Amino acid sequence: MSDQGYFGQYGGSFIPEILYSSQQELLKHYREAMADPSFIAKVKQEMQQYSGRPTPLTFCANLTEQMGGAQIYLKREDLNHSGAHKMNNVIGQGLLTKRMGKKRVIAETGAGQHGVATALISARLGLECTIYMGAHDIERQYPNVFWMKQLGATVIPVTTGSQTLTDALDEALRDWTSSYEDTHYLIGTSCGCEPFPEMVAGFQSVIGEEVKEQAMAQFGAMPDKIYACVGGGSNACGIMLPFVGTETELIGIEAGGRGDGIGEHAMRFNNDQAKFGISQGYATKFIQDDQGQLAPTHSISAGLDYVGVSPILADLADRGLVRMTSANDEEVIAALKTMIRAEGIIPALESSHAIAGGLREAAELDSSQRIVINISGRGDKDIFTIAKALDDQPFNDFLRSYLAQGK
Amino acid sequence: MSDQGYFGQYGGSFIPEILYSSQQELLKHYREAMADPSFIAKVKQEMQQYSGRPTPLTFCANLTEQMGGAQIYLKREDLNHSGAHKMNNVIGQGLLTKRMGKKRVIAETGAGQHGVATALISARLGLECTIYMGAHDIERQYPNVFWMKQLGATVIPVTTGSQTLTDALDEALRDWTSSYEDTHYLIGTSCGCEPFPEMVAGFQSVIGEEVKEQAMAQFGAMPDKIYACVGGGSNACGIMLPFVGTETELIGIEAGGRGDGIGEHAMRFNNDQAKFGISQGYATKFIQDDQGQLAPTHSISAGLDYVGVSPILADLADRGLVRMTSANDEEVIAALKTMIRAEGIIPALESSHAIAGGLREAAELDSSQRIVINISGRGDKDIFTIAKALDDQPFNDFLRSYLAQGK
Amino acid sequence: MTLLAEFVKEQRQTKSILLMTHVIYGYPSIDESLQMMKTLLDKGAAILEVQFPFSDPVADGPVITKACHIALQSKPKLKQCITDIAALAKDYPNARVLLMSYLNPLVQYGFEQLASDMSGKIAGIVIPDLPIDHHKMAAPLVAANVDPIWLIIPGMEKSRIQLVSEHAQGLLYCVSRKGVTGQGSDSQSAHDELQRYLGEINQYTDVPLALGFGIASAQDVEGIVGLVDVAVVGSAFLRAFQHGGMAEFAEKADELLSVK
Amino acid sequence: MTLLAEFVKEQRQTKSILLMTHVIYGYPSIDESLQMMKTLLDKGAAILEVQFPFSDPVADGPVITKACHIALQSKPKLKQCITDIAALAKDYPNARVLLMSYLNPLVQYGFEQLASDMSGKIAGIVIPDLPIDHHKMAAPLVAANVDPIWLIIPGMEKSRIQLVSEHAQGLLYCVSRKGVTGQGSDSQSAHDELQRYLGEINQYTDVPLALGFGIASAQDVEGIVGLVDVAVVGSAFLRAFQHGGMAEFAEKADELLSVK
Ligand SMILES: Cc1ncc(COP(=O)(O)O)c(C=O)c1O
Ligand SMILES: Cc1ncc(COP(=O)(O)O)c(C=O)c1O
Repeated sequence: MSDQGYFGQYGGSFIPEILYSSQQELLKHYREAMADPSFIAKVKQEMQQYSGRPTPLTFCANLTEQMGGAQIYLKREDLNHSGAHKMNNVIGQGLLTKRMGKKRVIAETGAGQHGVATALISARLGLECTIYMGAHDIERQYPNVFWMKQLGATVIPVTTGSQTLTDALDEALRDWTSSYEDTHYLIGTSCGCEPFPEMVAGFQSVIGEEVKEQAMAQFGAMPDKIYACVGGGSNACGIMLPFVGTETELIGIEAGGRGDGIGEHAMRFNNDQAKFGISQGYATKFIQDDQGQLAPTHSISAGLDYVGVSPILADLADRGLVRMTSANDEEVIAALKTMIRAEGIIPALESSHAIAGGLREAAELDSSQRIVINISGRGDKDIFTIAKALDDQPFNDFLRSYLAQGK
Repeated sequence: MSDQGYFGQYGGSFIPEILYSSQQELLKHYREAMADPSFIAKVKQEMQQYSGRPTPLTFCANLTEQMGGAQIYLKREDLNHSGAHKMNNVIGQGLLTKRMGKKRVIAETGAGQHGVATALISARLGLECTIYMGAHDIERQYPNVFWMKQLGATVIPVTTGSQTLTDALDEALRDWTSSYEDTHYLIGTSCGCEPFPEMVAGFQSVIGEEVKEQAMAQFGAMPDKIYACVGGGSNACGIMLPFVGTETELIGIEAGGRGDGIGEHAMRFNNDQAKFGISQGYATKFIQDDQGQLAPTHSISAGLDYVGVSPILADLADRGLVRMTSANDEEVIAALKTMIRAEGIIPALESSHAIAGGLREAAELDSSQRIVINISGRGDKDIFTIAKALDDQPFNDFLRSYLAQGK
Repeated sequence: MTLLAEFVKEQRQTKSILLMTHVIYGYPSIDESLQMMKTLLDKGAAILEVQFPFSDPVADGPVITKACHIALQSKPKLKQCITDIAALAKDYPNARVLLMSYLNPLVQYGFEQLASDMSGKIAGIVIPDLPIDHHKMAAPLVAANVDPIWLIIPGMEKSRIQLVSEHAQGLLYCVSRKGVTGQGSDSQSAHDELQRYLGEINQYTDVPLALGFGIASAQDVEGIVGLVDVAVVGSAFLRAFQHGGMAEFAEKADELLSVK
Repeated sequence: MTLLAEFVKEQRQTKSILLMTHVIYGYPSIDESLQMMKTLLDKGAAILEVQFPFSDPVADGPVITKACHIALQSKPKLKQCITDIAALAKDYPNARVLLMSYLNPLVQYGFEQLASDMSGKIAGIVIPDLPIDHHKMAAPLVAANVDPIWLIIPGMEKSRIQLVSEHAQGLLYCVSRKGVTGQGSDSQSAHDELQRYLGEINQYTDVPLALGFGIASAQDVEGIVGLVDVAVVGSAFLRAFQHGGMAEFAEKADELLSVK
């Protein structure tokens, strides 16, 4: 980490002045906490006793045979409490919130995964919780909203702009500007102003640390390649950072969506529509138009359609330390089906991007090589999207008859 | 285990003659496998590397404070792959199927949890998979059916009788009578003919074994009481058997349903409607009428409404080694809400019975005592039931607009 | 030799094969099922097997399972069933009536009670989910001269056939291999295989043999004349009834009973 | 002293307080927004702050945010915006025009380009998400005599006020505490507190001070006469327009500009 939260030209802090002291306070507490072994121990304990870590490294015999190339392993973040890697981060920040003596957290959420994770940890730690979510996303992802409400969180529909993730993020920042005295803004991915990218990536790095140990224990070597999907970048940072500068090649997979046009994908790399920019508190590559307006995005997975990306990854990609590629919606559905059938593991649509990227390359490798694909989350949550993508009529019949039965 | 699979007066093998040799073969292979350290190691490995065991023992600080009595701990079977303890059993039997050289498994399922678990392990191990499920249950639990189909399983709707679990069980037995040569009948709970009760309870006992180790590591003593919900009895057997005959009191919680009348609950204990009987391959306490016809059952949780119960538990209850109680639908919803709010853990409705039972008694204990409640599964799967129970209209709106959007 | 075995031997003096016919008590209603039984007995069926319906008939196929569930809707009582079929047995002294039931209704009724209620009236009992290993449960019945009719299945090990034979009395129910009763080019080889199967059983016992599983036509019955004493017709009557009511049921009875 | 500061000092010779008025370029359309600007200038607004809309205006409240999103529908171009408001500045030599924009549109435009296009035409720029720590980014503007207008907020540490002051030129935008501009029983104490707040700032700088946040009425403006040089009116005009169109917008301008 360079000074002031910069990663090459990316990162930094570009926040309204009103947040300055709150951010400084966070920075100070964060640094102190990270230097305090008892805090680290508490985080580890909660990761183990609440979320069930370590998550396993699963060898895929069938998939390996089908692809006929590299040995394929999965890092199973889907087995975390809440069903995704998001839990690692909220545990860390939740405990930090307590340590700072704050009583309330706010968070933005797109698909709702981070919202649920935040609501879960808030219930667990006895924190008040307010979740900002685009009104449009609330409609699409209501089951997550249902759980947030049950968890006691206040879910605030954001009706500005496209009524989706970026708008929710803006609104959460606005809340923070008037509430920072008792409130921590619990960002869900390794984006935002200093120290968020470093902090979130840091709490997520448990993923990669475990992979190191498990790889050594299970096959006595480091993986040759690691694949992770890249939305905001937290699961990718988590599994990759411990391997940066080693022999292991690191590959990020973005949402290729349904086409190359603006609004059809969420590719912040290998794409002219994405340029260096500064917004939402930090500098990174943003998909934007010639006027610097942030662009709409699309992905079949609700968690990857973010317009920016972790400054850490933007920098690592610039420096050639992470290779970025993408998978489109169709490839993702195909990869999902392959994984389900071959290994009895139902990955999230986000994670299915990593699978698509990994399987595409696995066949080209030979059987002495080992790849690890990060399964950032489980796919049960995506049943509505997947059933629609597969045009499964009985699912609709089920919903109709459920509705018809009333209470 | 006494001879011929008897547990006191319960258990045994009462199967059509046609299944005799197949059952004998299973028995032989099972005994051989359990005596083979490499098989045990393989089961352990798959439990760890595929399902993510050990599952944690989670201390509940908030709940403990709210109840003001015993220290409350949860055993987190919800963190297993597939979201329930069911995975432990299918891993064991799946590997045994491979060992026996069989190519196909069949299973019955009520709510669909065991069906999904079986379909998962079948995909994982490359087994053909046929799931029998009551046509009525298919309608009610279609999301699980959707996943079974995606996993490559053939789901056969059973249209006889009440078109629910018992009918599916009968139909699976019928399939087995004509397919036993290449097919293993993968029973999902510790019921059925020898060696199923012992075998399923055995594979599930990893739960209790872990609790022992974790209790020792986390608080240096054994729990004072252990609570588990009792459907067929597999999660209860799993957490309890390692503690039978120790100082730890063992409490099973059945589905009290919505009333005491026939068809309103699933109480096989403390209830005149349940009597010693023989059916579905074994002897146990069955809820039945005066003519020995098995009775309909009800529970808000789809996984507890089974008409029989593990012969192991029936015997332990007779011998006073397990105490049986029940929780009704309302108490269960209240317990579910309490758990969600207090600890940020969303238990299955089945598991919420154990919570209701545990919390009811926790307050009466003092703070030197420790109780462990088995969270047999996670509650995401129950969103349709819970949303209905809480009359959450936005959930219905969400479904309506999902349907309206078409493909 | 038990009374049932004697009856079979005696009947066989004049008939090349006997028919054991199956009816579900209470299907489609109690009265109609009693009517069916009478029809069969009137037409000369030697053995009537009456199934007391059970909620979970695991050893039966879908046709009988569905019929049992319908029969249960009239809430049949085992006591009344025994009374009703004992009356039939009295009215038709030239035939024998057997009860068929899964274990649980019998367990609830109690085997002692069952034995005393059936004794001298109902000649035997078929319990599909009672394995030979548990033959002691049937001891009160044996003591009351009610013959438990045990099953032999294809592929059963010699030692187990022997075990069953030791306890066999009245009648032994041999399940035929799938397709064994079929016709066509391989009917000769099927017939040979069946002969081997039954021959093996005959090594161990001289209790009369009944053969069942898929016997549905007069031709099927003719095909086993000379091999066994009794042809068991299970769901064929039920299917006839479901297809064409009492008329077709009676026709089916005429057809099957035409084999003298 | 910069040209902007000089302008303020000079205007203050005859006016007790100046008004800095806010319009979003492109809301509700480009033409209408230009019309609003002219209205304000015609009515004698001393300083016009024109916000170039941005997709993610994190430092703005909901009213302005929504308006920005509407403004974006006409796909405003920063170059044209600068051209348009530079023309206004030329037409109204007795007023000064400021650009307000979030960083990203400026970054894409390039600060060098921005400096050269604004120089001599547009007196200053407000960039709400550019913290003082990054003042170097604004260096090309400073070099071109376009004043970056930095923010001071309540509760800011002395050292940081000092840092801002070091870079302040043209105008310093002081954010008032919530409720400070309100009336009622505590208005005297609020006034006192405001005085302390501004007094502290004045210790470090003699750049003219503008005060903003919630100033919505003539009364609000009167309340701060004597404390600062400039009253910033943000969303009040927008709300007036949304409530009663151009007529109410003009009325609001008249009201606020009545404080001489
Ligand atoms: C399962 C899953 N994977 C990946 C992501 C993308 O986030 P990130 O790139 O920060 O890992 C999300 C975001 O919601 C997610 O839920
Ligand atoms: C989560 C969960 N808990 C409990 C049960 C009840 O089964 P058992 O009593 O065998 O543990 C089920 C059955 O489906 C289940 O899904």
